[in-house]
Amino acid sequence: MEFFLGKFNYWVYIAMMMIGFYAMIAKHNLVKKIIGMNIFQTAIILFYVSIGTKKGGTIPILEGAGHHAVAPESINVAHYINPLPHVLMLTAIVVGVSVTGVALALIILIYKRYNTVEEDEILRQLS
Amino acid sequence: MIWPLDFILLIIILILSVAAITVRDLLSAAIILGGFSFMMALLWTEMGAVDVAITEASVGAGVSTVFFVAALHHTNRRSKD
Amino acid sequence: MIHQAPILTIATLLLTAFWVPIIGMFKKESAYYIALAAIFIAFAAACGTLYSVLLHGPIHYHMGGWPPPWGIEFVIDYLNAGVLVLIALISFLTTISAKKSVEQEINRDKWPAFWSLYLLLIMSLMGMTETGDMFNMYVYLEVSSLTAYGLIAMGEDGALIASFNYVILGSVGASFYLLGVGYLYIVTGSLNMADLYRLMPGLYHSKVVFTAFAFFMVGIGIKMGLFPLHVWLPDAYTRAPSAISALIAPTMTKVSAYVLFRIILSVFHIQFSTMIIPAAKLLMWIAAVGIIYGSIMAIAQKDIKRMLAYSSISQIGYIVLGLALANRMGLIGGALHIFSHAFAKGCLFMVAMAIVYKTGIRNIDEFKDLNKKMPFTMAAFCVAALSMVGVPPTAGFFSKWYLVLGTISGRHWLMTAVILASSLLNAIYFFRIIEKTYFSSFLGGGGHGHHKTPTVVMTEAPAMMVIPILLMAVGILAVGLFNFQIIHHLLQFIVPGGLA
Amino acid sequence: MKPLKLLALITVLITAFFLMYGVNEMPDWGNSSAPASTHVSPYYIQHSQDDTDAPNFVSAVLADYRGFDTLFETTVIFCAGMACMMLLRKKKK
Amino acid sequence: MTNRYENLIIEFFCRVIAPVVLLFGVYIVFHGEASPGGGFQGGVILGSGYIMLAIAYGIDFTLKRIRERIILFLSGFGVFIYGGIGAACLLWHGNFLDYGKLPLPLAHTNAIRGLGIMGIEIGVGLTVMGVMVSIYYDLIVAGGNQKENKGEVCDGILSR
Amino acid sequence: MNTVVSIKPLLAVLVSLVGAFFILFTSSKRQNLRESWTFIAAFIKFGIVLSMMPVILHGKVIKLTLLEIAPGLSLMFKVDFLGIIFGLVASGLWIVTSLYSIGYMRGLKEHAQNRYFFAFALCLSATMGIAFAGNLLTFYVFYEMLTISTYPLVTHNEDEEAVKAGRKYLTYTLSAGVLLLFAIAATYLYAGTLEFMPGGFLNGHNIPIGVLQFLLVAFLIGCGVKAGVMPFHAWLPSAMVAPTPVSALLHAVAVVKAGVFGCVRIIAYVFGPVVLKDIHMWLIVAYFVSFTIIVSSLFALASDNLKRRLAFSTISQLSYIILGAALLSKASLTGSILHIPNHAYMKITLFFCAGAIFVKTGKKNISELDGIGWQMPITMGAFTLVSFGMVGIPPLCGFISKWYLCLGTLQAREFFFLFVLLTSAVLNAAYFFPIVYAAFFRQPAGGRPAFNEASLPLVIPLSITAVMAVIFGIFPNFTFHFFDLARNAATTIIAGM
Repeated sequence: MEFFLGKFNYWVYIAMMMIGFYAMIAKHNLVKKIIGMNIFQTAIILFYVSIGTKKGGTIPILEGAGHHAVAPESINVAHYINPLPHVLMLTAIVVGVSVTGVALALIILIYKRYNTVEEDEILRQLS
Repeated sequence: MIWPLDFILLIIILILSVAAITVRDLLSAAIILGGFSFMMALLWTEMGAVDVAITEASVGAGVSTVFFVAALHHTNRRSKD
Repeated sequence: MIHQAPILTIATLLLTAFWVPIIGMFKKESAYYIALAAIFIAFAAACGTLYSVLLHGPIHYHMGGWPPPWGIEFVIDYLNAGVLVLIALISFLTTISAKKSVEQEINRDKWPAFWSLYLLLIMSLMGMTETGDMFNMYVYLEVSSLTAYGLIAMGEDGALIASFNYVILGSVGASFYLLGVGYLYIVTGSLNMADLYRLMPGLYHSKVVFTAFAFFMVGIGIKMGLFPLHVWLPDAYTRAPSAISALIAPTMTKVSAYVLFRIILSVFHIQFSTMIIPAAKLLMWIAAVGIIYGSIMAIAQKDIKRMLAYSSISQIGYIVLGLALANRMGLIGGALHIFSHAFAKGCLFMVAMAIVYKTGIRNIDEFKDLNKKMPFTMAAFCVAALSMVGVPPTAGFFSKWYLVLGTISGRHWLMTAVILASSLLNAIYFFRIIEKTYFSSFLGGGGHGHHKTPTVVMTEAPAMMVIPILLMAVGILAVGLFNFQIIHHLLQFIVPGGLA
Repeated sequence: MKPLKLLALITVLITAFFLMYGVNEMPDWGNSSAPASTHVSPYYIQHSQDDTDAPNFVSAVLADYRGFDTLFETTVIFCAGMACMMLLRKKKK
Repeated sequence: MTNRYENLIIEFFCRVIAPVVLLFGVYIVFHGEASPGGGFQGGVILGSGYIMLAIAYGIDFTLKRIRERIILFLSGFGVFIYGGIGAACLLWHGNFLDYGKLPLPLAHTNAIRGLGIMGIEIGVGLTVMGVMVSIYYDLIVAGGNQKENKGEVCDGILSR
Repeated sequence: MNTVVSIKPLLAVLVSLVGAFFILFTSSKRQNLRESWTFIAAFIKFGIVLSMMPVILHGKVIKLTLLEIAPGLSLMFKVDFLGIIFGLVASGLWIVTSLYSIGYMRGLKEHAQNRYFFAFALCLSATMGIAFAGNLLTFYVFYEMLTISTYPLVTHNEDEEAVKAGRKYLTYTLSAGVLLLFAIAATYLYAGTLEFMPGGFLNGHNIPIGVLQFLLVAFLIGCGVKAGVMPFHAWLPSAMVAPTPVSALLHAVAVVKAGVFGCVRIIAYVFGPVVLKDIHMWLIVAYFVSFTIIVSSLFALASDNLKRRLAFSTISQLSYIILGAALLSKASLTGSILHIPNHAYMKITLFFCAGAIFVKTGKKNISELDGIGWQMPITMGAFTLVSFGMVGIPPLCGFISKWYLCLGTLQAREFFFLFVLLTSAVLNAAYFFPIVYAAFFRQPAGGRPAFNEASLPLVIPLSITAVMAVIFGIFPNFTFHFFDLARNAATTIIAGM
């Protein structure tokens, strides 16, 4: 049970990612694929954020700081959660929304051209 | 970090993600995806990743959903699967 | 200023790319010239980088002055200095020849955005070669994918579907890469390649590292069109605008192949993929199947761009095979093949672009008498085709030579057979075209060749298009003849110590 | 179930298996002595105020230590904007 | 337009809330150093303010306030600010993005770096805002005639 | 062994390469200019090669290292006894063939003459490269270049038959090239060097016998395909669709000779007599080519098309050369090397005759040749003269090389091969003499035709080569010192210098 609970976040992220992945490769509807892609990327973000957590850690903003220097040694590292994965994930989120935007633009054009967003129908029209 | 809240949120998120890909109405799916992102943002606030949470709330739940709706405006909102 | 050369390659393209659409709002034609100038400066900077590397050894450039592993660094050693110049040179030549084709195929309103994305694509490819940080690599991967999605979608009918498939697969690939980075980060806490290389030996038996490796392979495999993950590639190359095919075919997959080299050689140690897990063996078989599959599929195609696309799949197999052989000759052969194939495939796609531009012909069966219409273009085609087949003294021969040496010294006889058989298969589909073009004047006409000489007027593509094509052909020969110099100054350093 | 979907399901399950295989050996969730929290990131937490005058570590890392990433992240957005514009925008009549 | 009053409510609500949203966005951009937020988040919020206007009043109305060319200019110029600050460091013998080398009249390097961060956050914010509005505009117009879209996004979808 | 460094071998290769591009870029309307390029290149080349001969004859070796390709491996030229013979033959005959080509191509108003002369010059460059190659890699580079540059010549007619023949040619030669590449790569890995040495360089590397046997087979198939050794000969008769000067070039000068030359190089300069005897392969090779000698003669007997008959005759004669090399005795090596020039001069004459007949009368088959000797006495006279030489009747040059081959079989104490050689001579007589008989002693249906010789550009070359064939029979050392060169080559090989 400890084994299960200790990594619960990881199990959930795997489950979520697989849901997204399945939607991406198995669904015929192009919009559904994009929804799957969003879920997929969000799962990765969940994974990264989970890396950064520390039990008993607080948000990564220095407490009680104005604009004055603080001696590096006086800061307790274990008190703050790891900021690096958060930084990486900001990038990933932004990338995700960019790809979504482009993909939706493509979907609109595909709909205008083929009058459907179902992949099998498009393939039937192409062949 | 509050463990029970964490678990509940994760379960809700799983349910929402399954819902988002199974619902046949694409508009509903997009809205569910927005809800999913919002729950995600909550989860991350709860985990201490405030910057990610803000971004996810504004991007995932906000702009992304708007994009979906805008795209669905031009296409078909019904899906076969 | 020479020590700033690595960043100038990126910064020039980047800062120009933002102004291209803004200036393009007022004058559409200027977009191209601005882009060309930027690419030329980037090319010069790339040459400066290479020069500096050759003189002073590898460059470590710290972004923002933060030393690694805290900051991001550019690491330019011998291999990627070479690849950098290769990418810059090929994109420069492609850009020169692409002008007319783009003007023909792309709506005038879209030129500024087009050239902006084009610059960003080249920029991201250069960034991928230079960076020494795993996550930075991901960002470049995404920039290159995103620009490619847009550019490919500008092509003919069917490009939309091709691009959409690429969106799906490309984001799966990038996400897998990101997962791999995350898995490495969770056990090492670092994102810097050199740092990871230092930390890695202690973690060889970790399952996490193994999983990370698998995800890297799949992620980059998708990006480079490695055999079972290639499904996006043929459609994308076929349907994209000719200029874009000519740009991405020689550069994008090659850069991805370079990334694969980087990850196997200088993030994981080569011993990891040969001794700890049987990755090299698996890759070798995948590459072999890919080589044969790509060649056979290429034979079955009628559309020249699609044929070249399948041929790319086959050639990527060569590069991966060289890497998977994991011995001195194999690695050198694989790395040299990046160069030789980039030139050959670039030349071939540029020829296809010129043909499509001038005649609109895509079907190989209609190539009859094309040699009389476009003699210079077809001459370059022949040189490139011979390089693909591996006829000396073209570049293709020498990379094949090292690969064969690699397979023999590793006692992989079956792989030797695969390489040799594939060069025969290559010969089949290239000589088919040459035969159609040059030697079928009297086919089907019934008459014998002695009496009538068909009068076909020469309608060569514009000089702006032909000269880069010919330069590429010269490049193929130059890489072939001076391959020892390339190996001696650049490629021999990739072979890790202690490798036979 | 159609064969294609079955194939997809199998792919998904294989991937899931790999992921779980890897997760098994990972440090537990929230473990503050895991390498991820001890190798590089302590420097950021300790020095960011000193180096960059930004108490928000995320901002400091995002905009300074790893500012180069962020530059390209912004570029990604710009690319998306350009791509959408190129694909969809038509000249006004 | 299914219900005139419903639309009225939306319009009124947006008119009230949009300035607040924009102000909040600006706050997030500028206060990113010390509190959660920064260029991205602020930029997205700024963008969504305009998108909100566009949803309520139609895209034409919004374009009167922020013109198409301005959007394009902002999205390009924002990144250029970022890259330009980075490249400017080269002139003072720093590495790329080494803000500490910029010759600003401040006593400490860290203060200069702080200003540098501020500068690039502004750049990021501008770009993100511009691009978000631009993508929304492209998606909603999608090459068609833009006159017909006034406030009918949801109506159009729901009636189908 | 003294070595001289000289740029001459490179010049000999380059002169026709450069000439080729001059030809290509000359307007196809200015025929005279174009063909003068050919002649200029041909004469310069011949001069260069000839100027190297005295040096070689004094027992020196000309060496030139061009580009290093891999550690210890470079593009290298090395002119030795064997190489200079081949070089002399090829460059000398190019002049004659060029003259003949002009007559033939203009006589038939052929299309695409630019391409034709371009490919021809390229072909000669490659041949020169093969002759002067100093190591296996250089050899391979030019060998493949020869393959590719001959392809447009084979397919010259551009009709269905030609295209098919071209495909067949490429299939055979490229497959062989691939095999050769493999063998060269493996040799490099095992021996660490690829440089040709008289007497072989594979000695003393402790290579397992099985590997050596396998390598020899790969090498000999790789080169044997071009040499038309049975059962890899099928491309050669179908390549007969090419214009006759091409056939002459293919069969007498460049391509098949390159294959044979390669076989000799491999037997004598890569493996060497010692290794070849150690691995028990020399007799197997000899039996193998003996089979070719006999069977292809039988094929020649059965074919009615004149060029086809000549093609099978070539296959048979080439195998003489390989047989001589495989017997590994001094006399047989001398005979075998001497047969390279001798056969070249004889066979080219025969092809020239066939071409002249075709240009003049349009006849291709032997059964149509009744009485043609009276119509074209010079042509058929040369044909008759040379066919005596092919059979091995003195005082023609064919006799000398056959004599040494027979001596060689006796030296090697393998009397079976003496029998083979003699049988083959009888068969040669059996397929050549009926042609001569028909030409001079049989009345055609319409009565004896009047004198109507082919044009001068056709007749002069074939007369020259026929006369040369006689001169070499009487004075084997005439001008070119073929005999001395061949004997020296054989001596160095046996001595393993």
